[in-house]
Amino acid sequence: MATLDLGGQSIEVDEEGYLTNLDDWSKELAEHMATEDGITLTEAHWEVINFLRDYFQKYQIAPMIKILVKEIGKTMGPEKGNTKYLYELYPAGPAKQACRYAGLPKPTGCV
Amino acid sequence: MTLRDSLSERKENIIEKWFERIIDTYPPDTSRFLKDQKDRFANPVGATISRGLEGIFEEILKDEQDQAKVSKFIDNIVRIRAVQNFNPSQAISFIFLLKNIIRDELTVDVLHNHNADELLALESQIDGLALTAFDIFMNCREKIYEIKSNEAKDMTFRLLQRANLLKEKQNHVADDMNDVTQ
Amino acid sequence: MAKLPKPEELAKVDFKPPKTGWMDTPANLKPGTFCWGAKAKNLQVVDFPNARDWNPTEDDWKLPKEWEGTVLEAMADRLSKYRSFKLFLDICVRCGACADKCHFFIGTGDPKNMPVLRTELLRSVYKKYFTNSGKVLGKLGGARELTYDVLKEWWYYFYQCTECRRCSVFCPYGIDTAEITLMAREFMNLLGLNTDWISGPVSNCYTKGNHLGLEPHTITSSVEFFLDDIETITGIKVEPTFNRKGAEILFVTPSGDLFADPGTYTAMGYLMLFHELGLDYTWSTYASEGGNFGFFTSNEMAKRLHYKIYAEAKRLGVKYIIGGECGHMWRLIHQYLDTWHGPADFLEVPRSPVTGTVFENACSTKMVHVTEFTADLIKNGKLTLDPSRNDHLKLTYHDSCNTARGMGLLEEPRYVIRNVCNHFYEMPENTIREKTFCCGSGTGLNASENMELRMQGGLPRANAVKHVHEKYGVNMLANICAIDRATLKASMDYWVPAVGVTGVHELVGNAMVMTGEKERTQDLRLEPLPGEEGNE
Amino acid sequence: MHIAVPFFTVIFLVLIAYAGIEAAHLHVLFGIVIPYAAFTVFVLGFILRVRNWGRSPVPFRIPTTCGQQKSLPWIKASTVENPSSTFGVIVRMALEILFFRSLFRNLKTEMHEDRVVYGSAKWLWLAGLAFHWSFLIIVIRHFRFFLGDIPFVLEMVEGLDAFLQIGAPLLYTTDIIILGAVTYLFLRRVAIPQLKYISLAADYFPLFLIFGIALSGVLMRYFFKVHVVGVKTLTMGWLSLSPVIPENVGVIFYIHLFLISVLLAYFPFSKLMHVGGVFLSPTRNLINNNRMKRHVNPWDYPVHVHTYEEYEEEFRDKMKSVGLPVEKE
Repeated sequence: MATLDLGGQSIEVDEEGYLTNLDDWSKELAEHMATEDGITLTEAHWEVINFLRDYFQKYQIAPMIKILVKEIGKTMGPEKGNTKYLYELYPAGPAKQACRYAGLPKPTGCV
Repeated sequence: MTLRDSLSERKENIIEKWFERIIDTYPPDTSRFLKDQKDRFANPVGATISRGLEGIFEEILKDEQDQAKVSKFIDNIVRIRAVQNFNPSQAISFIFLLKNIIRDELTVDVLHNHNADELLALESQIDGLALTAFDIFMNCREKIYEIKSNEAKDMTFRLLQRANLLKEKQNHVADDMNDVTQ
Repeated sequence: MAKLPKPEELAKVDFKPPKTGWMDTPANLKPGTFCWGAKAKNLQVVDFPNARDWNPTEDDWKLPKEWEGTVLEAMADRLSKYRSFKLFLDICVRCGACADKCHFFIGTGDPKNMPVLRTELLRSVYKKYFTNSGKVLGKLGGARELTYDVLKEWWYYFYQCTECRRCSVFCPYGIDTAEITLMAREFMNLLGLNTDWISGPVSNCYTKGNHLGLEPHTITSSVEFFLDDIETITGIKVEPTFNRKGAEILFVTPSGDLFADPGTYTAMGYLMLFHELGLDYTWSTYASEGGNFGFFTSNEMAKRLHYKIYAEAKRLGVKYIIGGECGHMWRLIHQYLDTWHGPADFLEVPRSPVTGTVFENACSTKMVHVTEFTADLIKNGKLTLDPSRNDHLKLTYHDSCNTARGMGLLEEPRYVIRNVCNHFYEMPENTIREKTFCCGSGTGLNASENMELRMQGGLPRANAVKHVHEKYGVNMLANICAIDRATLKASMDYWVPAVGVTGVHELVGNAMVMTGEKERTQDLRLEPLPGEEGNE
Repeated sequence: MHIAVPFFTVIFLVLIAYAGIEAAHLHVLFGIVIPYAAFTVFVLGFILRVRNWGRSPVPFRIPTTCGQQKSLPWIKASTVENPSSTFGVIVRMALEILFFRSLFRNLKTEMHEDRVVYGSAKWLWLAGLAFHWSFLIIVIRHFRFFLGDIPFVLEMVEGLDAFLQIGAPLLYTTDIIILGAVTYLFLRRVAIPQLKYISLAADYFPLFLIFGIALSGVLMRYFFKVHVVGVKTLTMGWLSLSPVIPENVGVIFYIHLFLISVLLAYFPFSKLMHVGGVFLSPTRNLINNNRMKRHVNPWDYPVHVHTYEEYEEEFRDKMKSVGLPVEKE
């Protein structure tokens, strides 16, 4: 099992860097992951991460992007409800990068 | 007689040898299948290689090569080798094989016709093809990694574009996507 | 100066052909060609043995003690339970007719991907322990012991078979490698040797009702999302029901259609069609999966997962069931469901409420394929169709292995396609219908970590698509399978980037003129319809 | 190794028979005891083997469908390739067994670069068919040795077989065909690397053995001219269960007979049992009427399932929150 080192504490992640145990998530961890990718998390980033975590809390799955875009638009104003905005925040792709920071698992099955 | 004339004359011979040598880079059990199965749908690997080589060679024979065409033929071959557990040097080495074959075939002609300079030019040209092949190989591998790493996202990729359609022009997104994937 | 290798040498490096016979050539797990091992938590959910986290690339696979005994015992058991298994191990004459029929052999060139040899991997062990000739003659008789290396080889190659049954079509005795792979996977599952990509959906499907793990409120919210889009496109508000008792029909489809593109557009197509017909039907959040990744582990697990379809039909008191577009779902419904959970005598023989057609061919199972249902509607003139709305598409059709070779559903989807699209071109004859090539990612091989394998296995199919793309300008590949929709997209993206992937009912949704709809300017993907491109 | 061992085994078998007759004069052993024993092993072995397969049930109906299913009345169903009736299955099996339908599928002419190309598998189909049919005809011809009066049908078969009217005794075409076909089937295994890779001793042994049998038969008929009346005395003697060893039957006959005995005894334990197995293949001999008629699995057993009640128990609040109906409030 791969692990991720955070302040002396080692946290299990799977083969692709997703958290094995979703309870291991913390704000520090998200910041740590982002730093490794060369990103400083701003308030705007946190809005998305929080949305993802809320969504996951509610549905136990990462949202489809179309939902993410639409919902962000609804809650944070239409000027933020577009892909470009999300891409500026998460250059490696909001679904992938933001989900990883938010501690969400990757989906499996016929997807 | 120019070098190109000699090449033209021995076209079939050269292509055949070239094909055989490439096929020999596969295990023997496989190579026989690749050589013998002529149905291009039952044997896409063999058929693609054989058509590709012919296409590339045809272009070499011309005075003015159509770069796009050559790239297309190389692409077809390299695209397959890029997912077949070859490392980069192995995957594109097939281009260099052509040099050897041409030397073997045409040394006598070249000496006789005094067109060594043409041979050198041709070899440089083949080197150029190898560079093209390398670019293509890298593109293919990047594509694989892109598909790989994006599959989770991919389930939403088109939606991303689509959601954006409401706001902006589509090619914007495409550009953005290129920026982040390359 | 060091001597540089010649191109010929370079080309051969690391690709040494096996000098030894196949028996003495252990499997070499190449990166990109296998899936991650199953996680402990997913195996625990369904009480599978030897649940633990493990990594296939490590030497120690953390096998249970005396695993050889477990395998051999299970093999004896299955030999006594399945004639197919016993017979197919005994009667192969190794004529080689199957050798070049497998998409994995064609794409990888790995001799162990020839169906005959894939089976021989297991047959050799069978011979050693269950036949006199094998016991006496040993290697000479094609027999070998079950060792750690052999087991690893099984794991590697039996998770490189998509159970597509193409080889079986060409075998003079009908030997079906799928039957062998199914058994091999059963044995390996007794040792906890599954893959993450299969065990995850299995565990999800068991507890939550579907592979993706969509919970009831997630399903409704996802469908609501589609309804918004349908309203945007057509101006019509569609109002489907969920878990409704007393509906006439239960509709079951793979969950991929509810949460993954382009399956979601197919789901929109169903919603629009059923609305337009005014069908008295319901979705179920419990029986929310038609597919069955359990089938990729063991017969028993498959049976456990498919239980909920009839159970839910009974609870809701429906008359019969319509099944959506899915490949292996239909092999199981057609060839297994009734045997597992029938007789479904609490249901009625399906009769289309729109046309009055009685589906005699489903009189026992009471499940109708949605393309059978729709083909009947079109034949009876019950739908107003405007195929020109699909004029921007030049289509070809990919037969899913399971509906083609495990059912024979060949003409129904074609009939539907021909009626909703104006431009339809078949791929070469050797690559369609019963000879169709697998997408390369069936039986739970559609992960991302084995992408190279998927691309190699998908090459024969993609190559045929490429042919019609170049010849006729085909730009869309239709199919009736959720795995196809999910995986052919990646395959097209790599091999024929100009070709998209669609379900058949997405095309129906586009072409169908709905009562009271506004003038459509967008297709189901919210892209402008032909002729509307400038009006953005 | 896989080729040499079976090859020398067959040579060795020939030598045994030769030595047994010429040196040890074991005529009774080779002419009576071994043939009886081999025949018994063959019959019993064959029956037991088929019974053994028959003992394993067919839990699921899993035909490989190779054509359009029977569904809506206006869609033309493929009644043989995807049979929905017993008759369809019979025709499908007959085509399979008599004409090797599935192997024939390989036989597609292809356009390749504007040239018509035949798949190499055509040769497999042709050689397979030639081999099996000539084998059958030769077996039928041998009935002459076991029948008092030769029935007309048999004479007709012999007549057709000898239609070339060459030589004396007349040359049987099947003799040539079987030697040619076996040779082809052997060369194919050696020449095609894929096949060589998958071939085992068990694949070469029957080929060598059958070649030996056919060759000894040919030598006996055309070259060494065995005393036919003597042979018939022996064969009829077997039938009457009071066999006598005739005089003056050459050693070549005993070699031929011994190789046949080995083949018979080997048969039930080998892949040659495909002769019986092909009839039992569940992907071919079942009707594709799964949705019309329930198939019963004799060893079916109940399994653990996740019931709706358990499901609702876990998700009730979530279901209620979006207005889904629930059983228990």
